[in-house]
Amino acid sequence: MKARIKITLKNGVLDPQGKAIEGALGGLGIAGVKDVRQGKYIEVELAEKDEAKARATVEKMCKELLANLVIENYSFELAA
Amino acid sequence: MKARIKITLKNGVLDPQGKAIEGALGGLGIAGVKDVRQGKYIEVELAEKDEAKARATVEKMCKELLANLVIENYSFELAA
Amino acid sequence: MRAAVIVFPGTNRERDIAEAISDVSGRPSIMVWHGDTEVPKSDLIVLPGGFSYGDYLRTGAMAAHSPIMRDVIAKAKAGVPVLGVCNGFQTLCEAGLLPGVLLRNASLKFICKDVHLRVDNATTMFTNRYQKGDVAQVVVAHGDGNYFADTETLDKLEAENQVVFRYANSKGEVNAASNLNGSQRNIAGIIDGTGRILGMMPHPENACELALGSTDGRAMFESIASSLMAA
Amino acid sequence: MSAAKITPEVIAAHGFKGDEYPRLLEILGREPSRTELGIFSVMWSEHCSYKSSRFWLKTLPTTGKCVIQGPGENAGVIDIGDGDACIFKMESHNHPSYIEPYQGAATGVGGIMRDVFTMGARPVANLNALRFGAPDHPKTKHLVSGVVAGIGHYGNATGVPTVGGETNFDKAYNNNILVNAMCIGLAKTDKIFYSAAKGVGLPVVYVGSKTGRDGIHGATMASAEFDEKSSEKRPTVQVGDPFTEKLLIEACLELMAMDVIIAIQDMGAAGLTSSTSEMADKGGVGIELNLDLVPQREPDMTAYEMMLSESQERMLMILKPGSEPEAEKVFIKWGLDFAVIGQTTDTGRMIIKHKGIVEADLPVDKLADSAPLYERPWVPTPKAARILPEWVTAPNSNLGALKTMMGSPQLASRRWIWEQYDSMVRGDTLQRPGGDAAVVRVHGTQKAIAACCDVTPRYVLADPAMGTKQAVVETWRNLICVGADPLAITDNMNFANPERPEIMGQFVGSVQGIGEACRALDYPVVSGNVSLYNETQGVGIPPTPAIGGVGLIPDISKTATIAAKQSADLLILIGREEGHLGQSLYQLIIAEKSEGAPPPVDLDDEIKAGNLVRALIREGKVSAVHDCSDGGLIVAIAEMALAGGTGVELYPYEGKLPAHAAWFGEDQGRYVLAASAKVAEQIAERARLLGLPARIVGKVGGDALTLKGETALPLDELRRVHESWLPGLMG
Ligand SMILES: Nc1ncnc2c1ncn2[C@@H]1O[C@H](COP(=O)(O)OP(=O)(O)O)[C@@H](O)[C@H]1O
Ligand SMILES: [Mg+2]
Repeated sequence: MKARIKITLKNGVLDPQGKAIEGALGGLGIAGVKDVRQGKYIEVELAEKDEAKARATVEKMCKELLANLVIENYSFELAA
Repeated sequence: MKARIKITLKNGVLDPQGKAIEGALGGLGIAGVKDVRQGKYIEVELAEKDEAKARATVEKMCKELLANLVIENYSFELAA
Repeated sequence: MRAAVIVFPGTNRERDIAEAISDVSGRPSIMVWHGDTEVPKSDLIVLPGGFSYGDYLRTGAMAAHSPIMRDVIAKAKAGVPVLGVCNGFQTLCEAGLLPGVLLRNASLKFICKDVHLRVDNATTMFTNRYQKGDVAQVVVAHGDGNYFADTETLDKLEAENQVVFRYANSKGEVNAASNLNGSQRNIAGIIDGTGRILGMMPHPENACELALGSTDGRAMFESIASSLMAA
Repeated sequence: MSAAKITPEVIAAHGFKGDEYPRLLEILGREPSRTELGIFSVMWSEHCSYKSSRFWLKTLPTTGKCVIQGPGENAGVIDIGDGDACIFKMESHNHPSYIEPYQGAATGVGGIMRDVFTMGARPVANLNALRFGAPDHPKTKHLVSGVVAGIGHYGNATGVPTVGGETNFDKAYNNNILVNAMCIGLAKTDKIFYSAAKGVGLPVVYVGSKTGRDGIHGATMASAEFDEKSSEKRPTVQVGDPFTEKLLIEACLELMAMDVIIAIQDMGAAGLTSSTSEMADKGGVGIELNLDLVPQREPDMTAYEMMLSESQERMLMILKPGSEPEAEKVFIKWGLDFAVIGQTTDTGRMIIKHKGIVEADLPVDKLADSAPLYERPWVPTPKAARILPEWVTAPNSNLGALKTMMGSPQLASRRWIWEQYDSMVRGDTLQRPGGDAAVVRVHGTQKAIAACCDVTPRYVLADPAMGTKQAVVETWRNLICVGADPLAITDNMNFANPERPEIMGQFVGSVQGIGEACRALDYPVVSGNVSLYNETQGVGIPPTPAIGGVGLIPDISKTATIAAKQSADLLILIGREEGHLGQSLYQLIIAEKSEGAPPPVDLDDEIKAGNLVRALIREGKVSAVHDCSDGGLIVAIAEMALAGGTGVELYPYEGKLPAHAAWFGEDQGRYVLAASAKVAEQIAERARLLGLPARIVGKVGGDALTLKGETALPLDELRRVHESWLPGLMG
């Protein structure tokens, strides 16, 4: 199966990247941008065919490696 | 409106982060991982209420700044 | 020779390179603020090293879209020589003035150390004081120096003799062991088709006096000065 | 004022202990508001008030001919001649780095850099002293990679070279790592900025990043003993933005050149609270803030949150009235927030208004100096007996033991760490990491600053006074080794829970050790930092007083490195040999014991040897210099060989000590010098005239370390074990 994982900063955690991008967009003459937050998007190909098992595996990898739970949240979808 | 933008590496572009994650997952004893690709996930808050106009703006920011079309693809959804 | 050094927010090696140039040219460089819209009249435009815009999003991406870059691109197209070092190289690629892109180092770690470069093209205005095959010891200091381009582009670069520097060992051997950041074909520096725009990751400006460990970078600034004097 | 009830739980949650809260009621003559309670809780935290350590810190020598500003300001300032000043300080970010290694370490570097440039200095060098747990502890790898990446990225991105430091691995730090960051800056002696807000009716200006809810209670957390619950404190971790810091450095230095600043101070621990109260108190004025004007990152922030926020990259300034517009221009140019948020008053009170309500109304003087002062009970650390050389078994082979030790966690190369640091930016780094001390040229001059960090915790644990004396002396020696005049130190006192008399005894001994050494060496303490409660569930760290030494090299053409390159040169050992193996690395690694007293320090001998070595360097008589520290003579020689890329023939030891005690003993006050045969004899003679023993211990050359009767140790073999351990651990 394939897992599509989004990792985003928790609310209230400073996002220097997003802030800088916001500024740069202004410089490009793109107006009306109120807020930018940058996160990660990770695609993982799993050999596992069983959805429940796959879900458990992805949970584990998010918790233990992909997301820094001190400042980040994660969410994911599974697709065949 | 809010734009949820995914930026992914084109096929054939090597992905040091993805490779490293793959290796680390093995180290965590998480088996059955066939491939990992790391991209970006960017959320942009727009003042714009009109969907078509918003879409045009996001297209522009992706092409001109958020994605490097030499190596990256982008896709996005809009939500109110 | 009068050089214009572009200063972006987050640039940090502007003084290093400005002084390396003035030491050989005898003329102080003009520092140009990223917010300006025009580069003052100059014989050489320099994009220095550093972390422009914090290296956020992609290294060099935001610098490439800053106001001053529109004029840098215009002047480059009009034939004014441009030198991009480290973050400057990344910016030139993002601006489309040079092909390819610089990805995260294969190790995913920032690397600061002495490396050896093999000079593969000593006919350019930036390198004519070297001999082809010379080995130069210079410092690298980057987290994103992993040069990537598709095979066609790479083949074309090689065919047109546009690969100027490659990572090598002290004997000048170019191999996997001397490829410190995963760059395709050990590429450390390239030049554009016109021969007037050069980008490189290592820092020749920090290799111009023995007190800093090497003088091998000096020939590069002498090349530029003499080429521009002659011109 | 917000009339939220102040329950005993609330009081405890704010870290008030014993009679502290009653004392607060007495000062105010009423119950505090929530905001006032928060303000006092951070001001009275160990971190801000030094309530357990102040009494003893007062005894340190802080004056000397080179001292312009000792402890008490944001950083110490010394005179390095020609109108130049050197400004430096070391500070800990231990607990935050354990909780979130990357951000914790990064913000530690950012904080110490602000302490330095807030005084008008351009930061020119960073160093760091790191203590991690056992290499095989499950968390160690994660902590090392996060801390090193965080320190590296912050320094690299701000364009300040990271040039030195030290790193230890020891299971005693498993649950309490130490991350101490040091920053050195340069300024002109007539252009130094202080934090006293002198004058009434002056604008109080906020610059830098917006204020968010970052690190609320960070200051109280930074001095709260760890427990399982501390993971709940995680959301208080601050995130650093080196990009903004870089802009802030440039903007502040640009403004400082304009002569409009009356006082300036960074917002460190306890953010707005400590910066406002300290500036007002030092200036002897009152201060009034309108929090509606504070640039805010998040909606609906309360006065309590804004006063306690530890958002990074923020500064507070008192400007000359009328200068606001030109000052604002500078910050706009650099894309930073600029806001006038209040003014100084003659009321002597700190008044905090928010949305038209007075959230706090406090007496500035009491806020700043009514903090509790504890003379905590202490017991002296029992003296350990001296271990005689004979008691420690000899190795089968000295070179074999050397090889084992050079590949050990204690001595293996730290290259994996410092190659992640940009040590070359600004083009003045004359000696990078890898030597005894880093050397950074004062740009455009012939002089240079030398700097290093040192402490040997196992010595301090065995004898706090002697072990700390040794730490001070080792920095002094490392500075001598590059040909510098050692000038002054900063200290970072990392200890466990001071409420335990034996821990307080370690602290007291340590302070006495610093005092004794600094007085004798005319090497004053100009800044420092104390980190207590480095303890988890009753298990504390070994006493770890990290010392940062700074010296001046008057002429960069007269300096030395540890690299032995000159083939046929002889190696001369200067200094007394007692074969002291107690608490030595040999004992720890080969005999697997950690016993006895640490090597004694003889300050008179240190001075004699140091002055001689520096003279020899400046006369150009020596081709390489290294002091003997961890691992003793043979390790010093091995490090010189590796640095120079040459072999060394070791001359068999023929004295009265057991040979392994001569090779591995950690006697202090010793240097190994390389010089031509002819000069070597003169050097030995000059040492003897000073009453210092000296002998030829080896000869430079070949491609192996050799010792008669033992199998040779090829240099690349030695290099392999020395360089492979840390990459192996982290790989
Ligand atoms: N965390 C670190 N950052 C930068 N340099 C370091 C670090 N740890 C060790 N080093 C460098 O490694 C070398 C050896 O350190 P150390 O053994 O403490 O030297 P010494 O024994 O002379 O005090 C020094 O040059 C030091 O600067
Ligand atoms: Mg030393």
